[in-house]
Amino acid sequence: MAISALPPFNGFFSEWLCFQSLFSGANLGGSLGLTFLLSAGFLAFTSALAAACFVKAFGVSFLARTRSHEAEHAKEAGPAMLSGMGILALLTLVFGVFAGSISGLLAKTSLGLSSLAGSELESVFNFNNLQTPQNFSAVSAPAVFSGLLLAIGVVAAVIYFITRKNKVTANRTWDCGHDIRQGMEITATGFARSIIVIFRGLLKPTKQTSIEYHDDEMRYFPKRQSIDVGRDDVYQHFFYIPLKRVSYWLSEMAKKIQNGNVNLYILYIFATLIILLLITVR
Amino acid sequence: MTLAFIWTIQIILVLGLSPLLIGIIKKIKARLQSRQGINLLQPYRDLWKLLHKDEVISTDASWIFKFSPYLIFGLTIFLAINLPVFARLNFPYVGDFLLVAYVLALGTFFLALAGLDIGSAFGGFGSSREMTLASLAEGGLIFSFLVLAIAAKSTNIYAIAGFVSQASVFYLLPIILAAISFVMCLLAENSRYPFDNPSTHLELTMVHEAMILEYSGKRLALIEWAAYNKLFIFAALAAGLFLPFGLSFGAGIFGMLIYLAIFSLKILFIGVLVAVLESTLAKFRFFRLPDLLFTAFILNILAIVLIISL
Amino acid sequence: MIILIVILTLILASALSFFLGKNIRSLEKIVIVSSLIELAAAGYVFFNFLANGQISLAPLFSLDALGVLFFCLIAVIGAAASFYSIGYLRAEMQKGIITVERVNIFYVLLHLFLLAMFTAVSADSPIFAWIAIEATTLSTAFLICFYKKPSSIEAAWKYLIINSVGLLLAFLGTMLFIALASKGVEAGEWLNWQSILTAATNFNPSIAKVAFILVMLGYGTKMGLVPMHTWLPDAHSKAPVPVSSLLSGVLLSVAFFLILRFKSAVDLAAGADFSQHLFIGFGVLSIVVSALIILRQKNYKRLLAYSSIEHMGIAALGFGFGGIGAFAALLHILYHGLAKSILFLSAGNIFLKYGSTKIKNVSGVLQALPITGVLFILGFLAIVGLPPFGIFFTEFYVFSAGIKTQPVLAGLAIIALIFVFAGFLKLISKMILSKKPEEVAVGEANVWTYVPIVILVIVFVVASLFLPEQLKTVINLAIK
Amino acid sequence: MTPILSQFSYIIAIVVFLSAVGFHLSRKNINLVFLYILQSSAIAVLLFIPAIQEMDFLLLLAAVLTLAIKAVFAPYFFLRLIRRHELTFTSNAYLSLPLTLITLALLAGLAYSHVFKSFVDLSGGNMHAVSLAIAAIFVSIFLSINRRGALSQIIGVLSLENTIVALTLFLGVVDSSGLDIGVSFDIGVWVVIAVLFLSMIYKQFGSLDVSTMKKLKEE
Repeated sequence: MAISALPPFNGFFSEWLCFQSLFSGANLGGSLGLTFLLSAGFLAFTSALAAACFVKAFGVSFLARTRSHEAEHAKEAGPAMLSGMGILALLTLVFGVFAGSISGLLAKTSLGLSSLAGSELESVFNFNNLQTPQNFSAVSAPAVFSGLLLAIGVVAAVIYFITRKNKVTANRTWDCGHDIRQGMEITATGFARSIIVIFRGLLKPTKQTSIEYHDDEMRYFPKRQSIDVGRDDVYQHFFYIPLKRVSYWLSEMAKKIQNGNVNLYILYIFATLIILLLITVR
Repeated sequence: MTLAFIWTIQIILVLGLSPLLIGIIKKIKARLQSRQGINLLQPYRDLWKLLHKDEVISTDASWIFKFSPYLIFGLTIFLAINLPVFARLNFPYVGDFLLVAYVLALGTFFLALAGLDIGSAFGGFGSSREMTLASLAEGGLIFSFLVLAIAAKSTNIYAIAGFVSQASVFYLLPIILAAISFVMCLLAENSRYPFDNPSTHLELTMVHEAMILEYSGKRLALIEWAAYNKLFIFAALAAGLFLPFGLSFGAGIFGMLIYLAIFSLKILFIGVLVAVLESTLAKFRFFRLPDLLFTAFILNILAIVLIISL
Repeated sequence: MIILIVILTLILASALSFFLGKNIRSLEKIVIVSSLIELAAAGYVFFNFLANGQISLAPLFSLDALGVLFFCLIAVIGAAASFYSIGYLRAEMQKGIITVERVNIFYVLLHLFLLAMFTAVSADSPIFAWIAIEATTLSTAFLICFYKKPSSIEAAWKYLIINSVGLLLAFLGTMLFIALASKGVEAGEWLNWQSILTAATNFNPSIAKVAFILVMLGYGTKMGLVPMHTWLPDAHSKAPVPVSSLLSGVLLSVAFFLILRFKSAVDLAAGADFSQHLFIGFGVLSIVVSALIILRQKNYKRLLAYSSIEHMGIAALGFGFGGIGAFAALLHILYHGLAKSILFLSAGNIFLKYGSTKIKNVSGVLQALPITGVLFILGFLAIVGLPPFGIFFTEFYVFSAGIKTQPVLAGLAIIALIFVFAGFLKLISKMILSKKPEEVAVGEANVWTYVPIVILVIVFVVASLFLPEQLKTVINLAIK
Repeated sequence: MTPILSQFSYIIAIVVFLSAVGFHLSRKNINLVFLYILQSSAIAVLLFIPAIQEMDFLLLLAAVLTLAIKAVFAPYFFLRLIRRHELTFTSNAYLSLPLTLITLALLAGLAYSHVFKSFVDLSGGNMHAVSLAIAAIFVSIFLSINRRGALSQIIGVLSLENTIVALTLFLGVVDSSGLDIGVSFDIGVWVVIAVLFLSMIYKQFGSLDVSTMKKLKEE
């Protein structure tokens, strides 16, 4: 939750500060302003996509039925490991709630660095509230946290009071009458497939279906059908492979210098001598 | 002290009126299809009935499935505080629009997780579609607020409302553009017509419904009510930010009463607008929705450029 | 007289090993004794120099700061190479590659080679230095065609021809300098470096430029700068390993040493930026071309040869940028000498074990030769310039000096260094870290083959981590 | 440098230059060697003049030594080599005859061009001899580039050395005789090694043609 910038946690407040700086940059006007604007837009999209990605990651791995034999008998990790993660999780909450004072502390670091001298954090931090200059916007971390807690607490109490008479029974998930099998659950690729298709211009997803028939003449009764859904790595395709090709071509060119003929070697020396003489004594 | 008092009014207002708004929308849609339609109080009865029915929870579900309805409903209450119903008071530390957008995202986050939790195919692809739509819509949402924030030089919702009410005519075009994109986001976030059919249970089309398929009893009531509140909050935001007239009347009780009347009129107008939109537009194919949402985002960018160049 | 002692011991050693001929034991004893004397002489010269500045030891010889540095470099690496060659030749004889006379010739020529280099460094007059360098070429010519294979003869032939042409150009250059210097003074007076420097101010600038170009090209061929480097990969990959480690570790730097001697003269005559442009041009050219070839190199000895070209390019670049760059370049030459000989000697062990210099049929060195494998990796870390070793600091200073004046060229050179790193990494991963073929036996050839390398590594680490004070003062003196 | 002497050194320069060009034209190895003898004797004469003028014994010794090494010692080895392996014809050159002549003319033009005009104040009287010697230097370098035969390459290098010594003498550099002896002794050793190499190459490759040695290149 913290990393996909959801409110009570620290992710939200750091993203909030990013947004404020981008917005303050946006009204600089001109092309610079536009770039700030676009980057703010992209930040919004990325944080939302991050949320989608973590829903997928958390949902597919932790929730619903176990998908493999090993997962069936998975045991919880030892206390040491848990406490390690636990402390950090607690920290995200603590940093989230006291975001104001902590960013105040962090602001002091930028004073020391000469390179950052010009950009000291203008935001004003009074008692845990983050506020940008000319009070363009402000948010109070503890207020948000306590508000959420209060609201949920009240709701839980009221609902419990109203419905304490109802019975709660546990039963099988309803799945249009079929019995639930492992295959029913959605997989990570399935989950992300729709986003990949939307951004297909960029990510270039590949889809390859192969059908096997009972007998080849009659193409009506497919015995087995498989769809291979893949996605080649965009960076490798557009950046690293051309780079390798260019450098190998260059080294092929460089190798031609050494082609084994003594006369040519002496010619190199003679040519450099003449060129240098002509250049220097102009 | 008046702050707490106003907040309680707002919360009561939101919780109370939202089912009514849904009733009105359904009624109008039915009328347009020359059907009789349900009577306006039907949503209240549904909620009351659900609250008192027994509940069946799947064996595979974890604590997330059990806990998320409470959280989602609680969020809607928290959001209720931010509504620009009474523009005069501006409590500076809560009403930030980024906070609103991200609290909504928190809601969808848990709803999607709950959908995944039950492990049925419907919940899976429902939450996948919901997350794709939410991620695309969020950009448009934040930027429609941003248009006004830049114009009003502050992101506090009350300040924005105050500014828009006496903005000069030059600001008219950017605000209209922002309004259009805001309506698109409204339809997307609340899974209304062109994005998703709220009442269907057809696997091919449903997004929001798929996730809450497994819920029953009081949890289903909570989630339904939360959905109604969400729609009401969006409508209130639209009313407060984009329909500025009659915001600041006199101070006292009398001023507030008049203003409440105007406010409910505005909400009614938005309800009608949504209903009309729903019955005129056909549902888009899923992979054409991103183009719609990208247009919303570009409209906002256009508006902001206009404002900056002013 | 210290120099005379060293010269005499070397002459004696080569003569003795020539006559002793057959029994190997005595040959090896002579080698050990002579290298120990060299080391002692180097130590004495170094501290003596610190004590009382300029040492003019005999009519023909004089050592200034720069000379002392190179004197010690030759002594250290010469000693290591000769110790190593004892083990190396013993192993080769066991494998039957060479007969006893070859070993005899090897030792005679090795002593002559060291003799020539010592005289070149401590020569007083430019022509005397030129004769010494010519002597190094002649003595190493036969060492390169040590194994009677056609390819080594071809390499030796090219080495001889290209270097003779280069050195004759350098001879012409030195003659022009002497002509300029002796215009004022009457004939027959003994011309040494000092007199050239003093007379340099009233040289005719354009003649001085032409002369310096000739010297630069001449000794540049000996030093392996790019347009004239063509003999270097062949010679170094075909020569026996101790010789090639001496060649690339020391001989290249000695040639560079002579160019530096003339650089101070031409700076006075035609202004400093002329020589700096030349240095930067040659430096960047050699770094870029050698880096490109290293990237796709299939033979590890040739790869090490190209990396010497590249490091000489960096040293030239350092002097081109001047200021801190010059100090760093001098240090770089010392470190490169050490690192390169570590690499070459351990490559020798690999060659003894696998018998081929092609990268593809050598694998699993770490299992087959555990000690050499580790030493080779240390050498790799040093030569590529990773932090714990000295070359990182020197390259860092060279480029920091360069970035201010010539950002584009410095950037280009840094990119080339990345290519070099890639080339070396390919080498290391293919040869050292891969799986060992079964039929290759585990274990070093004999004690002599890895002890000298270990000593070199220790000296290198000591020199790179705690830069001794005296070394710094001597280097500062040298730059003036 | 008295005027008579400058004319005389100009004649010597002509002899040196013509012999250098002659190397390019000659087909047979024997001509090569004879031309080399001619060239080195011209250099020796140049050395004798100052020696006779000042009757300085050391200079005389140096002159005699260079004459002995360059004119007698080296050619003897070459002739012995030629006779032993019957290497009458040198292998052909890269450029055809007219083309080589054109390049030689170009090189001479470069030598006379502005690049070296600054040598005037150094050369005293005989500026022509100096620029002719520079032209001879370029010609001899070109010889070892142009010819495929190993022997002609060695002759090219030796003639380069001769022309450089000629140039230094024309420039009036009279350094100590000791260094002259050193240099000529060095050349003597060089010739011995070169001849040894020639015989090795002949044994290994069967012919003195350098272009056969193409194996050592980047694969």
